[in-house]
Amino acid sequence: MELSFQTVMSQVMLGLNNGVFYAILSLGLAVIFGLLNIVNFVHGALYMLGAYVALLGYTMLGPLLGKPDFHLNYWAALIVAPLVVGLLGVGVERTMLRRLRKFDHLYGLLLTFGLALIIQGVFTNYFNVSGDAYEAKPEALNGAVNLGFMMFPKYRLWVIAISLLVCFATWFVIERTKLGSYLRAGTENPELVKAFGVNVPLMITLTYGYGVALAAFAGVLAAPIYSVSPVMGSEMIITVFAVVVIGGMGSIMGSIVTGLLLGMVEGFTKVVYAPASSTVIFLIMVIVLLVKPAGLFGRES
Amino acid sequence: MNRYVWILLFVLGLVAPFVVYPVFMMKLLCFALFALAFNLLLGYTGLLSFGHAAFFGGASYITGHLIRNSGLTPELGILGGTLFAALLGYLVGSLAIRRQGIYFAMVTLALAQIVYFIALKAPFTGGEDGLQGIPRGFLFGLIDLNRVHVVGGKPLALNLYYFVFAVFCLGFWIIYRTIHSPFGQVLKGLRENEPRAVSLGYKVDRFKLMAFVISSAIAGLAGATKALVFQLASLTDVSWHTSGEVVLMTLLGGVGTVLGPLAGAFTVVTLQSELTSVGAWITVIIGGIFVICVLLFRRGFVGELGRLLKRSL
Amino acid sequence: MKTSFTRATLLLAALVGTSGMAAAPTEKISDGVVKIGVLTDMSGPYSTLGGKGTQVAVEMAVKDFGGTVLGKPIRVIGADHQNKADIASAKAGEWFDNEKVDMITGLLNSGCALAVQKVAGDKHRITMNTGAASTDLTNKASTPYSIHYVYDTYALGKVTGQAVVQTGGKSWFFITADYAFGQSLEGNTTKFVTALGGKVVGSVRHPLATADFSSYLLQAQSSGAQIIGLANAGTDTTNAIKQAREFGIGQKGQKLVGLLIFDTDIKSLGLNVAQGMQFTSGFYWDRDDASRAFAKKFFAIHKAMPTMDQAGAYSATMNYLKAIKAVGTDDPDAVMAKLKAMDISDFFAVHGKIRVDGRMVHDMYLMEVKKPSESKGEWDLLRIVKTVPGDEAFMPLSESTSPLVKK
Amino acid sequence: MPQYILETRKLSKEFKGFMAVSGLDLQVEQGHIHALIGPNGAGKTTVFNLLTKFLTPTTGTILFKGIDVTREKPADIAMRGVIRSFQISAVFPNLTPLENVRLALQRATGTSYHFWKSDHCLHALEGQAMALLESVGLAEFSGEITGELAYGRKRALEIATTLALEPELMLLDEPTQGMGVEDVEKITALVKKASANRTILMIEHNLKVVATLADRITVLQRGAILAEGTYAEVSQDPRVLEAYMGSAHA
Repeated sequence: MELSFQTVMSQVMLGLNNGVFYAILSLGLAVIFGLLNIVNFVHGALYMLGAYVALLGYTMLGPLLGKPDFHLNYWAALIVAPLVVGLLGVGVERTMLRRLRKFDHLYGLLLTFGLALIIQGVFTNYFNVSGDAYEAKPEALNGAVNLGFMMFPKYRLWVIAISLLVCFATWFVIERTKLGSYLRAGTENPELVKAFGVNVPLMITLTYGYGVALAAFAGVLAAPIYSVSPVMGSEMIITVFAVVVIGGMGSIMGSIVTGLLLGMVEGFTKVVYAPASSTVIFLIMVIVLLVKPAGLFGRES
Repeated sequence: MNRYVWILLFVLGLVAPFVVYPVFMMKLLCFALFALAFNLLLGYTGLLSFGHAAFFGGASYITGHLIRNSGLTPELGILGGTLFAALLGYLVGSLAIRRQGIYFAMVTLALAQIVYFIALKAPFTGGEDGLQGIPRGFLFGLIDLNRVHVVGGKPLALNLYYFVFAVFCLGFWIIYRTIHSPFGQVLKGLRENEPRAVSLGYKVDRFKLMAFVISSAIAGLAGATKALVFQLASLTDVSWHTSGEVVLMTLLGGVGTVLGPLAGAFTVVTLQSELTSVGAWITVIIGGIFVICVLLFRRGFVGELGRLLKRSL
Repeated sequence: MKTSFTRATLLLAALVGTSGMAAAPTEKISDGVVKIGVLTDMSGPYSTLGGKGTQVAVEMAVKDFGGTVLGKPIRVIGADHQNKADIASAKAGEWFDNEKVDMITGLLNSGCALAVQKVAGDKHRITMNTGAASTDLTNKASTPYSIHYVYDTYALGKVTGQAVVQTGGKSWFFITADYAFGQSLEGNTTKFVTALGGKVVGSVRHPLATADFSSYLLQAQSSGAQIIGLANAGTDTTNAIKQAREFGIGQKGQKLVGLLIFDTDIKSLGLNVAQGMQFTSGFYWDRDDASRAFAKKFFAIHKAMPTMDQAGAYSATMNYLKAIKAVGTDDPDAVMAKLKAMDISDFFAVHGKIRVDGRMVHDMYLMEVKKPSESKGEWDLLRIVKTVPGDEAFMPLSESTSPLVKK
Repeated sequence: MPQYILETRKLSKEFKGFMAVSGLDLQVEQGHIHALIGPNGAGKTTVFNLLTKFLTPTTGTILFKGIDVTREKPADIAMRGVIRSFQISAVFPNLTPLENVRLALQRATGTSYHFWKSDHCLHALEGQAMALLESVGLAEFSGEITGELAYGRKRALEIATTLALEPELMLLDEPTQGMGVEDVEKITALVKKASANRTILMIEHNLKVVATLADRITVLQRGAILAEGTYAEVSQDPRVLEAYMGSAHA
């Protein structure tokens, strides 16, 4: 396939589309790693859970409540799913992760790995592994827009726009506001921040909740594009880890920019040598870590 | 540790095929050896490799290829696979030891993913069907590893079993010796306090790399033997799930104990084999074990037992 | 671990001097029971189209047969091979050696199927594969004890490829899963497409379990090919179809063709998305009265209509038991000889015949997905466009590389 | 002209625009106990890290016995006989004190890469290790778990481990930090004892210890030398009094 302007631009758009998913998921991981020093392996499973909240809210919630005509619509799911998953995250942090804080962060990784297996296993038991369609895509987002070089589905444009908005809003809050400065200070010197009268444990809990809510949000965004399946997260998580590591663990802007960039790199690989498209990110990761040990945007310690 | 415990374990190993299904027992020995090799790094050097499947599975492919397509005898095939794993370990190790902690784990994971990709694409690996139908052949050209003895009406592959048991004992002995050697003492030191080990004049990178190579070679030995037992090498063996499984085995049994990986491998392999009728619940059960283990007994079975008995096992 | 330790020591004593294979069984039914093992993917990506449903079908067959054969009981056991060849091979070996399993069916996933078929061949036990697609199973990997019952990549590629070219789909672009199964499907289809004067203008190989197909679809679109052939399976196929619809690909001029699709995939896509697609299947529940009757009974238990794998497992079990009854023993050699001599005609197969290489040859069907307006029920998804006789659909013996075929 | 065992010339270290150490010319005389003092953030520990190569200097050279060692690696420096301690106790917590010391003694045996040998061959070192533990008063604790020892004993163990390597130059980073009066006296005596036939460069906050032990004192401020001399000279220096001692003496 020759690389015409049209091809390049189309692939840039598709790459961006994949990239925003990486960005929003790796952003959540970066926030959690930055504050809790935990490699949150369960992130992929919570992304899947977000998609399922949307799906089940649409298909099963009504009958469950005795009102068969009730469907949780897409817009409501965008709010409800992150809330549900965020609350679950709060529970996990309160009951389990908190108890591991004084141990090697290896244990946090292993615990969340176990949680991921549990969630994925439960859903595999009750739902179709080959995936179910989420039919609640809003009318307004149906159809495609002519971008000049390609017809691009409206829904994907919306995904790109809202994801970028959420990513940069998160970045702004953490890097540019007082709340964010407490968060950052809380990671480096919890005692000092406590002295300012800030409830540090609560702050940590809420941060974890927010991080996983981001994953659920991405899950809802993904539901109308991909099949909603119990394994959708486990396929994603390893790649997203690589994104976080390349960006520099804990770096907010790093994870956003790297997510977008790698989405595009992957997109181009699909054109040049498609079989390597799921491996190319790991190759980049090895190279980056050898040249820049702390990742592209990480600080050397 | 008590000599009688060793003798008991050895005798158990000898009579096992008459009690337990031999193929199951051989799988167990292979995974136990794999976990032992992994534990040399995690437990005795303090390095978490998240890509050890690359050595296990890589050796398994090379051994399969050598025996099936180059007509080598089984012991030479296994030797070839082990050497390959050692070489691969040297390459991966030299890159990974330049980083620490979670980055170390991530570099090993990334390199293992690349090995996975090669295993998928290389012409001799059979893609996702795997390298099938590896002949077991004649050990040293003399002993037929396919020979089946019928005992009490049951066909038992005893030649193969005792060969695998011997390989296991050899691997176990190498690991045990390494842990309890002057070299092992330095490894423990750098696990405990790396800067201090440096300030005492130890070139820690060399020690780490050597430990990495020994660990990957023994992981390779385990994978190579497994290829002979199952007569196949498959993508599962090089996938990151297998890397995760060996972490689970080690953690469950007890990181940094000699017998822990054995106990952990025993538990996980038994669960996998006994729970084949519960469908996806197996994932839930294994996940649950992870969680309980991390929350309640981080030292693992053997580690907790050792604490109760106040001795290192 | 099921035997006690004392028994083990006795066995150890008995070991002295014993060697070689066991003597041929003197009784008609070895061990006084016929055991059928269902070894398949019960939790992974293929569990919807096989999985528990396959075991349900086998249990139904045993019940319908009467629960006993030659006066001895029939037992069914099931296990999940988790799509891992080593687990499959170990489980099969254990079943044969310890559980005295006589026949294994199911075996979705070619890697597992090849491994189990090898173990079974070495131990002289029967496998009746209803799930895997690889043509290797009846070629270089075939054994005197292996049967490939439902479909393979050759038949899928041939039936679909020829039908599409004959109706004008001359130029093809393949979106292929980058593994042996996908490549074999693409290769087989290409052969028949080019033989009829069609041409392949391009192809792209994607990694297994790809979430986003839009890049590949766009490449297919700009290739200008009339037909976009999906040489993949499961989630990969459904995602590709869904996203094609999203980008408006496959509606004007270009047409999407799936090479391996199960009813359950169409169910998960919905008719809205899948309508008009063509593919090949070895079975459809709504084919005739016999198939409908079976499907109704199956649905009552499993809450889903049978796929070709599940229906095939019923048929395989039933015919295996019939063969035992006919020859009066469960001796594998005698049963295999009978199975290869029988005519297999039931709700599943029409004019079925098991060839010397283990290939069960039966009619295959070119299916088309109905429009939503044509569907009269939840499972009213497909129509049979064309019935292709088995001898035309499957690889002829003359092309076979099976060691069992004398040339 | 006195003989310098260690010398730095225009040694500087910059962290992202901040000069932690700038143009340091430090001379340590053979056989001295040389103290490095200064207020928090003066760059003392950074100097140690530069001398032992845990950090790479931005500019400048380091000479050990007249040889340029600026580009060498941490382990190389240690091999030359420069052994350091750390600000927080540097022990191997899950090994016994005996094993801690033995690990240091082991290096000289040249068997450290021998993974095929039994560690029984290390038993030969145990007499020597016990003697060292004895000398720091830890003989009765030789079989305990080091991590469970009291803080002062850990510091003592650290000195024993360091001594095991027969260093020509010992670098001690705040050996008495966080100790009670009694422990401070013990450690002071220990350092004095250890100083026989060797040179010691120490960072120390406790001026009483410095006054007792140091032959020569260098006062650092903002990464540069503020004053240098004997305790008597330095303590009379008005700049030092102003910057540092005024408050400390009060």
